[in-house]
Amino acid sequence: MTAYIEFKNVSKSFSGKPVLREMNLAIDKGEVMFIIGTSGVGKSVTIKHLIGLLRIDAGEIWFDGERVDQIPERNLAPLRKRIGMVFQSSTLFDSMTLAENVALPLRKHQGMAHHAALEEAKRRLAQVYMDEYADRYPTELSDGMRKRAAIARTLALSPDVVLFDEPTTGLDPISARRIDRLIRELAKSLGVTAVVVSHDPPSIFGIADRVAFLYRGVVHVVATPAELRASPDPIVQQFINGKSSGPMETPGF
Amino acid sequence: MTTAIRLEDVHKSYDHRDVLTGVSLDVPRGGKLGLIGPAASGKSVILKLICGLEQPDRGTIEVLGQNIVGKREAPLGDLRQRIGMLFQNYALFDFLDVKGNVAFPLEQRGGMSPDEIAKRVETRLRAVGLAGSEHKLTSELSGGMKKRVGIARATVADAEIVIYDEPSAGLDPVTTQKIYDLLAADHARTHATVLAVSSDVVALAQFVDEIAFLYRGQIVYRGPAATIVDAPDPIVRQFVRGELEGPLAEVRA
Amino acid sequence: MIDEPPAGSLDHLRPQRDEPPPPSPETGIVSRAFEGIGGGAIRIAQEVGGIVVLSGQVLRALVPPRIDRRELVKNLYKMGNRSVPIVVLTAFFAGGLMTLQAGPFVIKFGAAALAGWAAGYAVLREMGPILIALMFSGRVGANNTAELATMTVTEQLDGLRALAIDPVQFLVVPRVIAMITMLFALTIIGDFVALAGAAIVARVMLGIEWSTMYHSFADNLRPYDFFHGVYKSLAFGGAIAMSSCYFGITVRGGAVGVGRAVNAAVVAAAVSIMLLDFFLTYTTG
Amino acid sequence: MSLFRQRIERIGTALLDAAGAAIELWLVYVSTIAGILRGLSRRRGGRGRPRGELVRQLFHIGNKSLIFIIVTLGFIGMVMAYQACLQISRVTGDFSQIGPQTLRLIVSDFGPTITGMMLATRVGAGIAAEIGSMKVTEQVDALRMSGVLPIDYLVVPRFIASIIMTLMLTTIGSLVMFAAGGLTANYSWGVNPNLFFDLSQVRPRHLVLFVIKAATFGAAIPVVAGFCGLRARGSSEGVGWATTAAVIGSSFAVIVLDFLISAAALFVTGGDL
Repeated sequence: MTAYIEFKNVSKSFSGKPVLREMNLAIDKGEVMFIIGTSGVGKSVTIKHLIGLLRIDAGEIWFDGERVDQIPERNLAPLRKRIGMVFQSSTLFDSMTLAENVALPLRKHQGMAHHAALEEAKRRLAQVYMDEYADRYPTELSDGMRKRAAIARTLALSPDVVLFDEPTTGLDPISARRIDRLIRELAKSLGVTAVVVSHDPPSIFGIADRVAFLYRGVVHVVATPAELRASPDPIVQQFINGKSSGPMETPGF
Repeated sequence: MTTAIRLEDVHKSYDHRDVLTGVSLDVPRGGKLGLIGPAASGKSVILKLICGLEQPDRGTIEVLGQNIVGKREAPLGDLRQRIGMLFQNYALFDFLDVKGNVAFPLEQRGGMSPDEIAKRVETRLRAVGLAGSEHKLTSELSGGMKKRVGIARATVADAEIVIYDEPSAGLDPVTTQKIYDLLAADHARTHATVLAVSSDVVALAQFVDEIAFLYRGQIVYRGPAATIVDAPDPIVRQFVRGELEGPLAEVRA
Repeated sequence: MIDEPPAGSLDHLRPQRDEPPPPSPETGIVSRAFEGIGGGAIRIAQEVGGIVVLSGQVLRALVPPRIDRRELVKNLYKMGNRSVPIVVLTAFFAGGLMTLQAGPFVIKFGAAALAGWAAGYAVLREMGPILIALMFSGRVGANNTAELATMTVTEQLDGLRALAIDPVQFLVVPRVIAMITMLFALTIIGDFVALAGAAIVARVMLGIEWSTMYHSFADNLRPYDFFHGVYKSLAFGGAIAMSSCYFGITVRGGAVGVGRAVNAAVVAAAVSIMLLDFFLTYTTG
Repeated sequence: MSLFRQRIERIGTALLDAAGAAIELWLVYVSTIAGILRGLSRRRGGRGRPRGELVRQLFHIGNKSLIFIIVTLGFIGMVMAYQACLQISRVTGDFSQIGPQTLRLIVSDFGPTITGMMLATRVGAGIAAEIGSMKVTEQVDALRMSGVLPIDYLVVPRFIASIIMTLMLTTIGSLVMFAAGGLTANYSWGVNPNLFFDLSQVRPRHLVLFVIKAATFGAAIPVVAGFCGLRARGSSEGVGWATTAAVIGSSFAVIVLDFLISAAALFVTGGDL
């Protein structure tokens, strides 16, 4: 029986450069799984395969007992309603207010009239403590607030899984911790499985149930944060303590 | 002349939004000052004002003993040649290759023969570990490599002041540490005055001597970098530790 | 971060746009020239192929019309509101220019009656629709490309697909319809403004009475001259809309890519306007 | 505040912005000329001016636009001749004057104007896109950090290259337009080529107008496009704005300049054009 989400021998390369080399990863239902590693190792690439934004070269991807990596683009709608994604650049529409942004999926998929969708959108924004900014435009807000609104929009379709692509990168310490607390809260209260790509130690050791350490195209180690900290592996230790000297290769450097 | 940079009651606003409301700051010659603060608090604006890339609405700015407020572009140009700057999104010239980018400041300053320039560029590229990629175009480089080309270009002309705008933005802890090792090596070699802006306070604190905290358009605290985590000012402490509860208000762009 | 190319439903639209490998030095000048032309021709063929595929997708989304009404209304307003001033000014100058060209004729042969015919005819059938289409392509087409390209570069298109909303149907279809409708309406308005411009310049610069110009228009110009120009603007609108949206959503690379996409879109629009104009004039003259 | 006052204020600010922009545009033009003089006067060892950039721009503006100009002007030449023949056949049926009059029109106005409009689209958008993306990615600030004046480095080479290339492309374009027109007139209306290709109507003053218009358009396009590029703000949407503004600005400059030059010529020659 496969796990809730499972990558089996997944390989992917870009213009000849191999990024994933027969990588395996299993994620259980309801847990907060972090995928960590240095910049340029292919963390974001991994989760984009789950909802067909990228196509793998070889291997299989399973979700809830069903193989998903071969579904053609036009039939991906049902899967994308069950797996939501929050991008690093929060991808809100600058021409719409926050409420209109969140109302968009409600209008398109739940057939809600515009006003009903706006009301529901305000309730969703309240979940992320952003209801007082419902009528503001994204460009008027800080990165941290835009990120929370993007999370509200992704949750509008009540997905079973939410993928986060480096949610705290580029945010100042306070906004970053606010996003962490929000991810943890939503995962536990809504029973949503959260898959978070990150290289931000306070996030990793703050809210992760389990951590998958991606290195040289494979999952080097999967462990709880405590196990990770105690891990004898020199590469893991170098990453956690952010040491520049050590055996670790940094493709992004 | 003991201070390399001196700002006195500097005001700056954009489309009637006050960004700087009376900033006074000085950086001792050969010193290393870090500048931190919430998102969109005007950190990058201060850097642009110091280079004369923008003019303040009010207040005086003295760089290397010269008052730069109200100066025309040409004399400012000569002063800027004594300042090296690493831009936040690299600002590498996309019409030149790596070697061309690093040689550019020397070519424009004049007074050096082509092969003298070539030799100097060669040593700089080797120092940042890019010896083999002289002829690569900027579009072929990873984030970390672009950062290193930017550092080489900022320090090739042995500028008396070097300014780093978010040197570790978006990089993982290990790559970040490798970048800061390069910055430290450069400072040891040239003893230039350093001013660095960053939202990654932990990594910054290990590199600079002192840290100033910019909040609501003014410098509200300045103290030694080593003890920034338990700074006497509660707002600074809350910001550096990333605690959610505390006096620091929700910041809006 | 690896700058991996956004893929998915738009992948087959996106030809390999990176520069073909530079020809090896040994090959002679002539063969290198041919390689250049060949390479260029292939790239153009790929882009035209991509536009045709996108047009197919737009038509498929139109057959059972599933258009987002709010997005359509928003675009109609934005495109119309933004282009009226520039189109009116262009049309006025077009009319004036045509009269200026006809001026020497009039003064030499004293045939004032000809002025109305020469200016009006050229404006209604050719100069009006073409100049208005070119300005519309510059004002609205380029802006639309820039907007879509910015949305693609900042992952907003991928964001839409992650919300199970098809970007072609939600973003492209309303904009195509809005552009075709708007150019059609603006050409009609523009034609009248151009005739007014012609009359004013004739009166001011060449001293031709209003009544002479009016009769000259009324007697020599046929209704078909007006319709000929206006229905051509429908074809121009389609060409501008398709090339504008295509280069918008298939952009690659950051800010530099956006600039290149807008440049390609306006060039493609200009060339297709000229080709369509010749083809339609020739077949339905 | 009443809606009426609000509207007036909006128009007022729009006018003020337009006036401000016009002044700034004029300053860009003046500093471009100053940049050329600076470049010529003291050879600062090539400092402040890019080596080989002029040749690169000549290729970039000229060669890359050649096919575009030939195609567009060829087709518009054919269409103009076809329409003219169609209308003449309706009125007098005397095709003898078609060729010479068309050539006079092309040389004195249509050649430079339509080539200018096409280059405004192609070259205007290209320059604004390039300089705009350099501005939003802070490369312009990086230039200034090395003591380089952005207008000297970016606008001047494009300015010179554009004038040279616009003159050449206008000549080629006009020839193609006339030839294509002649072929169409012959092919579909049987107009005898000897009748069509007759240079009698073209007088020296037409050629002077041709050169003045082509050179003026060639100068205006890079100045307007460079101005828009240097004003780009924000990130990729800033580049989009700059490119759009450049296409409109330079096309509009071509139309207005053409109108002014044509009107002045009409005035100077007392209508004997």
